[in-house]
Amino acid sequence: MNLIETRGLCYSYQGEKLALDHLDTAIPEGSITAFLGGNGAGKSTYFLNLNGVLTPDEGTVLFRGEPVDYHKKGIAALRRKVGIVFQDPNDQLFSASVLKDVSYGAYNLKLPEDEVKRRVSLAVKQTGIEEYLHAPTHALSFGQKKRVAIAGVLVMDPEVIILDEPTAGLDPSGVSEILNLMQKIKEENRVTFLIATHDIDLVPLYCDYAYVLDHGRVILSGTPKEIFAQKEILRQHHLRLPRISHLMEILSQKDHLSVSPAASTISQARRTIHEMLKEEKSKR
Amino acid sequence: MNLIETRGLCYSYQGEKLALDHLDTAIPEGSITAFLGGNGAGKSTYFLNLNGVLTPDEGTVLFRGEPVDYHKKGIAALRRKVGIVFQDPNDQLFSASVLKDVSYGAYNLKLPEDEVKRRVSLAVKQTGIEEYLHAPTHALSFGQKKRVAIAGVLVMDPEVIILDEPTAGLDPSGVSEILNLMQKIKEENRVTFLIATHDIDLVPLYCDYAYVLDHGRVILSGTPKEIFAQKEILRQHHLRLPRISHLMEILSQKDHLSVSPAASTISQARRTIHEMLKEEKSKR
Amino acid sequence: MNQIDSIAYHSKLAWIDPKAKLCFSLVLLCVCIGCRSILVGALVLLVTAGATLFFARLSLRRYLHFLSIPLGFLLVGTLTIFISVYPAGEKLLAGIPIGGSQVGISAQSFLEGLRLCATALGAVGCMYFLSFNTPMTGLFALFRKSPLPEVVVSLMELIYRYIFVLWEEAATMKTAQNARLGYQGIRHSIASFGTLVGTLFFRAYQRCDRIYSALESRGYQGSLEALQEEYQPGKGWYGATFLTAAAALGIFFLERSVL
Amino acid sequence: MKTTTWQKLVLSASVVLCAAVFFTPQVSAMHIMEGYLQPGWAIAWGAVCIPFLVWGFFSISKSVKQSSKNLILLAMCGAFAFVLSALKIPSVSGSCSHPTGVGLGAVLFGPSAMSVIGVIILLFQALLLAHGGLSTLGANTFSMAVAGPLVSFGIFKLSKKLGASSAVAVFLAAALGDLFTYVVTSVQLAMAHPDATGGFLASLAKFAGIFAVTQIPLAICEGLLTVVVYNVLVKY
Repeated sequence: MNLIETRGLCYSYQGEKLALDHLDTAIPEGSITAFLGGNGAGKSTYFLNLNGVLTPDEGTVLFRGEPVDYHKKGIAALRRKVGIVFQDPNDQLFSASVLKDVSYGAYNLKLPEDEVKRRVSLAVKQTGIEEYLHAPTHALSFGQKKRVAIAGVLVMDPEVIILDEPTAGLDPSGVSEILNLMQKIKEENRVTFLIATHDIDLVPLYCDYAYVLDHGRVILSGTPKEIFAQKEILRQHHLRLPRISHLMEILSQKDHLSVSPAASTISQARRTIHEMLKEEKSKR
Repeated sequence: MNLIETRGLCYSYQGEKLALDHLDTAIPEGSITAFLGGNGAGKSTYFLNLNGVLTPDEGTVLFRGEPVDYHKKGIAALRRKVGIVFQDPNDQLFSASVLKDVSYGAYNLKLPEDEVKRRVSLAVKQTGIEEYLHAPTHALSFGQKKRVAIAGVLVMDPEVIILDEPTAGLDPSGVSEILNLMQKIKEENRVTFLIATHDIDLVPLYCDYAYVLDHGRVILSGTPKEIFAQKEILRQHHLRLPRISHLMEILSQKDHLSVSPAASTISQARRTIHEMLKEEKSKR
Repeated sequence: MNQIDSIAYHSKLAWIDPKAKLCFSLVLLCVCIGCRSILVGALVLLVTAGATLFFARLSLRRYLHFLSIPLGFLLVGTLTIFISVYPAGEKLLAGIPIGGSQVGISAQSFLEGLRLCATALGAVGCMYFLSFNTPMTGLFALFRKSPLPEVVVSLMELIYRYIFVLWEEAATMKTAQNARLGYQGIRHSIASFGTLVGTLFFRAYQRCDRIYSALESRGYQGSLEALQEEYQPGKGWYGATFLTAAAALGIFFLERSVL
Repeated sequence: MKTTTWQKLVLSASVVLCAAVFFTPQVSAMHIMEGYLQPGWAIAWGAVCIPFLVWGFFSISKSVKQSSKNLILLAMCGAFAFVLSALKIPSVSGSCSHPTGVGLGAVLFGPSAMSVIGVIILLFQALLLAHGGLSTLGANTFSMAVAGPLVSFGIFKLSKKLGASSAVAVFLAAALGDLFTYVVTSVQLAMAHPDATGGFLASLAKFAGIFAVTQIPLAICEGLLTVVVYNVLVKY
């Protein structure tokens, strides 16, 4: 079942051209869906519409099949269900106290204090930020701040978490830590993830579905395999293939080897190369 | 000949532990050298020492074999010769107009106006920013700002250009545009480039040499090929192999195929796979 | 810039009830400036400096460095106050005759000046005890429980948080300007600094929108209340306050009865 | 022969001028330091500030009630002003000094909000930078967060009314606001510490003399700077 659907979603910032132009999307529950697209393709605007920070000009957002109610109560409920982790944690962490910042979202839900504390300690544990709970926010590194920002969203017990450029500014080990954290949360909390990223190579590794946006419109959608089969369209919209896919594509199309051009991860590539070798052997 | 050398370079920020710990480096003229390392490895500190924004606590920086003079005049000369393009162009662009910002460095050199104009028009042409020359800087996209920042360094006619995370925050087409621009400048202006990057996959494609830093020390140095042969050491220092190298390494070590594990670009991988296939064929 | 701030978070007293520490430093501060005596000032400085050195794990050299921050003001201010013009012939501790009068310092003024210096340094010791041992977040937690209006406390917390963000931005921008030789000579310096400040403001203004979106997405409706950190009770500090204050007052009365 | 009060004033001022030239580099932040005022004066200046703070508080709560976004805007302004005061600016004598940022704040946000933001900044300056103090918070608030901004704002409005260009108005507002802040500080110090022979006036002359040397160039510097900043902001 689709957890979130948008139908003909339009949004424009004051006096500017359409940032979202009749966007139709469907996000299956329990999936990780990537949103690809150049700078200014409309990814952030789309996310803010899903969370109710922005109200659509036209079209509807459906949550579990129900249209979102944009009155005060409906928006509050939507924000509880859809958490956003922004790209720059400095925009999100408003308090110098890490504990206070993490608890903020739960506190605003007007839960009893015990429940707030329970959720905070759970989120702290899950994101592994115990160590720096007593440090001031400004003394943390970028990657640590990112974790704190994620914990601050987790305490609201959301059904959907949106990560805007989760890997930007992180070193390779930071990248894999954050992405593994995402997978862990997905499994333990049954959360659906939406991520915007420029790092194409991650998509086949971590994502179930992907959308390509440009100028506020959906250009492509489907599984990573389906998306990366459309090399030309991707290039037209400032994207590229994952490097492994690119290699496989060259091997299959230019060199006419019988590898699958759709292999886009290291393990898929390994498998298709083995199959090719087996085939070669059986030929002779 | 080495354009820049450092010997036993030490630097620490006020009252903190060493950010650079006896760093020995040698940068050959006309090369592109990558500096790899996790966040806080000391890359930025190293760059600021090369440019004279920071003065080393200990050790020497040699420019064309001459030790740098850290008096006012020597520093000014050094800054003229070594330009830095910062990671976030917003940190570097101030003026309300692009034209003014590009000319800032040349204007600070107190050159005659004609010369300033000549250099500006050259840099503008080279970086391809004519179109938005009269736009306010804050109206540009991230990739456009990055180009303007590069133009602003070019007008000082530097011998070395340092790019701190040149690809961070750019979409895939933006990444290749900036890197191609770098290669063009390298050839046309005979500039030596130093780049810090988290994007390991670029290193074998664009760089002649690479250094791996951690905790202010040199962990590894050499050509990309030499560096990526040290998989274990890289992992220990928060890095990883390029994805293609990773695939080749698995094929060669786990699957015992006769591909070269040192292939780290698509074309190298293609070549070694072909060789393996030829070998297989000739075996039977 | 954030040296004092970082020391406070690493103090052994960082997680002691801020109220106890505030009481200790404010009461001693009042005693110190109330008495205006050399001995009381010295005693208060000694006690607070000792406590700060011990609990905040500071070396004496670093403490003296911090103590030297207000020294410029102290020196100039005190000289200004106590060097005055006296009629010729009046007995002075030191003086230069100028025209029909003399400029200098009398014994009375000198004593008065010493008294002012001791008081001021004692008071600085009290303030340093507070700021070197109390993370700001602790003070905010205390202010939230006080009758201070909520909006003012929230404003304080936000200002404090974003001081560091903007400071970092400003520092990077200044480095970038320096790298392009932006501060050579006074004219270029003023122009560079001016554009830096303007850009900093503009970026801060733009950041507002993003912070607001991020806060809204977590249910912000004008309030920034959330879970507070828990602090260990600092009952011992009330006792310490009482004892030191009593000793100071004792010295004060003794001194007055002798002099 | 008896010296007249006038002679005393002139002499005090000239002696102090010499001292000031000698000590200029150290007189950077002109916050009255911790413990420098008697309890009476500390309380009195605190009390004088209260009406202004209450006024500022009401204006802030009103604007926050209108939109909760204003709280963030005000906070960013406060953080900005603090950072501005902690940044070192190049000054004429080659040494560094601290712009107060008071002029800019007042011109941009009006003097009422500046009083509350100002007192918060002064508290942080005392605790984080050791500039100023807790017992002198009232006096410093009055000079830097009440009197200075009011004068800046008034001069800005007045010069606009008289038809001055924006640049001139901003320059005058910032420079005179800056100077007035230091005049008030001199008055505060002179009242607390009258001269042994010449009383309040002699003491005032001495302090004003010192500030004349150090602050007039600084005020001009800040004025020029504020114009540059204002121009940048207007262009955005």
